[in-house]
Amino acid sequence: MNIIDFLLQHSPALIVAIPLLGAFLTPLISRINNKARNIFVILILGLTTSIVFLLANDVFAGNIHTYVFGSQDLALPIVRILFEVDAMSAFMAIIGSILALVAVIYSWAFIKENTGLDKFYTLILLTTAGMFGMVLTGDMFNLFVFLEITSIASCALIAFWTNKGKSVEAGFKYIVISSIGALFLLFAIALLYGQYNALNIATLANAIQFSFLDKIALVLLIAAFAMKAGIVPMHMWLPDAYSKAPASVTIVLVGATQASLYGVFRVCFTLYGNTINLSPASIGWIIVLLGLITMLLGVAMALIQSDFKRLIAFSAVAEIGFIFLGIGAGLTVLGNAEMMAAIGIPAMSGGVFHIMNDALDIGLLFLVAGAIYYATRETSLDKLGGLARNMKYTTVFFIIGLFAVSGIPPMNGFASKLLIYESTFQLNPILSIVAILSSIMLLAVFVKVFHSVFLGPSLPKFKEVKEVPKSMLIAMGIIASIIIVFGLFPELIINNIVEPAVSALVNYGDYIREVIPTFTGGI
Amino acid sequence: MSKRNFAAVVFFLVIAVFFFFSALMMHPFGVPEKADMDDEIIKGAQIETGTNNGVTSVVFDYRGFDTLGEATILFTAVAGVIMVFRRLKQ
Amino acid sequence: MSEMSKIVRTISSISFPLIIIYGLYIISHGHLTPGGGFQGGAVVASGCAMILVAYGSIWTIGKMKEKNLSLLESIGAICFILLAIFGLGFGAVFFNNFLVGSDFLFGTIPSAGSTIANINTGGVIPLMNFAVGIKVIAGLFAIVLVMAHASSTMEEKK
Amino acid sequence: MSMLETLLGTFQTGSGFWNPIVWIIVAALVFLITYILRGFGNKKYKKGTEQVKSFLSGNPEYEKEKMHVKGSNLFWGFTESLKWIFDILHKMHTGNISDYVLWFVIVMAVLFLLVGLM
Amino acid sequence: MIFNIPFIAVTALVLIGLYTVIFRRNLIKMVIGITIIQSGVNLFLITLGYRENSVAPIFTSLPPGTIVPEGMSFPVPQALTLTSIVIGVAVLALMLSLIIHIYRHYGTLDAREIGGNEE
Repeated sequence: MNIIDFLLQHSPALIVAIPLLGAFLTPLISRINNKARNIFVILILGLTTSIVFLLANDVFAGNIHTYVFGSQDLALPIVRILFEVDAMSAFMAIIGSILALVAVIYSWAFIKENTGLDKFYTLILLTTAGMFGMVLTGDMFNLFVFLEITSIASCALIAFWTNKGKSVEAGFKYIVISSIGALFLLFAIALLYGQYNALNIATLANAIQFSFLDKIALVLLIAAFAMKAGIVPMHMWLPDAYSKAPASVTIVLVGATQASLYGVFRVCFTLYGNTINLSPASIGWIIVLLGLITMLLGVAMALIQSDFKRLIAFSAVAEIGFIFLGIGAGLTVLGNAEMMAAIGIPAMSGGVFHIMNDALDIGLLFLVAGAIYYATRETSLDKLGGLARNMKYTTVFFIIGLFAVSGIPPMNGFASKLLIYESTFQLNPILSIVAILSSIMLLAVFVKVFHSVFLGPSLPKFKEVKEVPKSMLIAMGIIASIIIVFGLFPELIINNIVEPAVSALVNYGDYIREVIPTFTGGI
Repeated sequence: MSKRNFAAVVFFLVIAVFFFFSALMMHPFGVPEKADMDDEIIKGAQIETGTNNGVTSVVFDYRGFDTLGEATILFTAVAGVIMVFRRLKQ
Repeated sequence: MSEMSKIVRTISSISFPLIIIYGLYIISHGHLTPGGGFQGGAVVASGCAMILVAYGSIWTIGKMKEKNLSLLESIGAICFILLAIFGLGFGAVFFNNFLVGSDFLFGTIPSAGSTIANINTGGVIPLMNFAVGIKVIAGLFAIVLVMAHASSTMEEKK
Repeated sequence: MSMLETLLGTFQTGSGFWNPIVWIIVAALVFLITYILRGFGNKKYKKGTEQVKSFLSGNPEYEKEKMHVKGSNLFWGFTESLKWIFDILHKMHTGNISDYVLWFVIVMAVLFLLVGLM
Repeated sequence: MIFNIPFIAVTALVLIGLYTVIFRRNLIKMVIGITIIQSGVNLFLITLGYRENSVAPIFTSLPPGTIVPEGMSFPVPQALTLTSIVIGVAVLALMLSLIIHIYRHYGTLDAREIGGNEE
């Protein structure tokens, strides 16, 4: 048995276990010196990323991986914790690994002057491990545990600059919001457990009856995950947290937020997939409406911000609205084969592709904001100006991010938004009109940023501003190059990565049949 | 009573009503409807894991990965508290 | 916080070893009687917290740095995850209880039904109990110590 | 060859197609044409003469730092005309944690009424 | 046979905690409310695992005449509750340490005063 097969067989466990082991080892390593610690963390994340790509390469070929902890075989009823990896999980894991790796590379220079760096890197690794666990697990309670790991670690990271009152306040808001959301999530899990005496997602999905208690549990799950994902009107913690955290933490937070998005979709499509369209009030339309509100309010608030990072945070809220619109449109036609083929599949591939694009674009913009803060110690748009003279590379990266986030060809944002517009137009023209409107306003927002930060005369207090160090440029360059590649070859990405994830969401029957062979249902 | 508190009370009552209904609709206390998973665990606790304590067998063997996550959460909290109270460079 | 009166200090230093022994008993019999690593660790950590209250945070932090405590905690966590990875090595999956049935340490399997307590059972579970116990002792005591020290330094600033 | 086709393939959306390579070629052509047209402009422009100076109806020219339009002054007309909307949005965003939790409760209640009752 | 009283108690605990978080200004009281929700959820989990006149799932010197497994309460909810309690401790520690810092910076614990909206 060669090493590749061994890694592939155990990859679902290794992807979570290696960052955890690295996190436990970091305090020991950092007693040697700082450089050794940074290299160690980058190596751990690089190893994890390679295993993620190995697993994803196998999962996108169409076979679902299951991994039972503590036992060789998968005996019914499921008493042990089960990891189940389908294409959607692998897709989210790829996003998380890229973001974490970039964040660590960026932190090398960005965070160097601060104290307490060993704990910082430990918490970064723990957040990444929690993200991976959330997207890979097949067990509801395990999902809750990893959600809590992600929340606590990222809360401590948000409050990293404890000498600023606003950062500590943002961290406190985040921990309050996330712990309350997680508690109601646990309440819903307990409701399901009390009815069906099972915690495994596939077993629950097989047994679920959509009784009154199931409806209560569904509402609790959707509300809790949506609050963690920053859906309007539960988004208020998001601008505080994103804008007050260090930039290299914010990009990890984006990944954590999207793991919660994954939770919404996993609950709607897999856990309740068989029964969700029994409810007279279509859950799909509720999610679409939430997406519309999120888009409009996000861009409207972003338009009047005067703080760089807060503005990007509000546009991140708007981007999440696009994802909800696309995938909710797919959920409305779930179970209806020809409508799904006509409308659902394009809309959902747009939405799923936009998850990746949102992570990359918003991440790049936050890194640029962090670079400007690093160079000028200033984030207010009214005090900045004329920086394009001093920071050329950063300006180029910002232009790339601007084009990508506002959906201007040939960047990656355009392809996914085009898919969403066309398919939702067939569903209802108003949806695509609102989407296009908010996309235009997003462009206006970032044109404002571009003018007031980079253009204009060189201000006297920024005369001796230098370009940021190499590691930050490398980190931004990685994301920018991925954005350009995705923009130039959308066909490649859609066919090889996005379509499998969409079909994994739509054909929820395969996910359940992998554990319960007698399950009938699914497309 | 301010407008905010009035709206809060209204929505809070809505939630309260639904929660009480769900509490009433639960299975009667003490007679769970299904027990297949837990019966499996109780039967297998001694043979498979060799422990007399069923709860420990669940905590450390059947759901050991949850326990790893739990230990990780405690580790995370300690790291976070020590980091929050670290000595800042002046 | 400052140290308390001599009576309190004497009584706490007398009862401290008893608390430690009780916690270690709960940890080591976790696979036989109610209890386990978390519960026993909490007991021991509360004993340490009693010493902290009695002698004051400045004295205690002079005796025990929180740096060493976090180091001890990482060691416990590493032991725990290494036991899981050993499961991968010997039993071919994570968290495989590879010691059960072996004639090695803790290997015997108790007879089904009601039995008398036999400490030599449970496979890796007692070892995991000890690892988690170390981890919980160090972790909870580190939290209490750091917060007490921070609040005391805050009072000095006022 | 098939790899090249997948790379350059036009990607079919539900009711249309999109090919960034073609878009880039067209954009380059348009840029070229505009550049050529620009070349036809007359060459009267001279550096360092009065032509460079901006003429503010006889008033002296401000120094550059004052001329830079700040971030919050952009889109002034837009925000001013939609002031009522933005005031409502401002009222929504109180930085108070209890209000954040209250919004969560409101959303939960609405979803309960929508899903639970029907 | 006490009908559904435990579940109603759970609901009451969760609602009391939610009320505290929404209607109290003091941050410490909000944290207390969160812990009340936590204990409500823990109580819910542990009540789910009870069978009528059953003993704890521990085989060491069982009371004679116990039917296995019907005579034993569920072990899984107890394990879940243990995990949830430890999670609660971790969250509580982090919240309190953040509150200490907030008090250092703002000199108050009133939620409406610390959270001034900034745009």
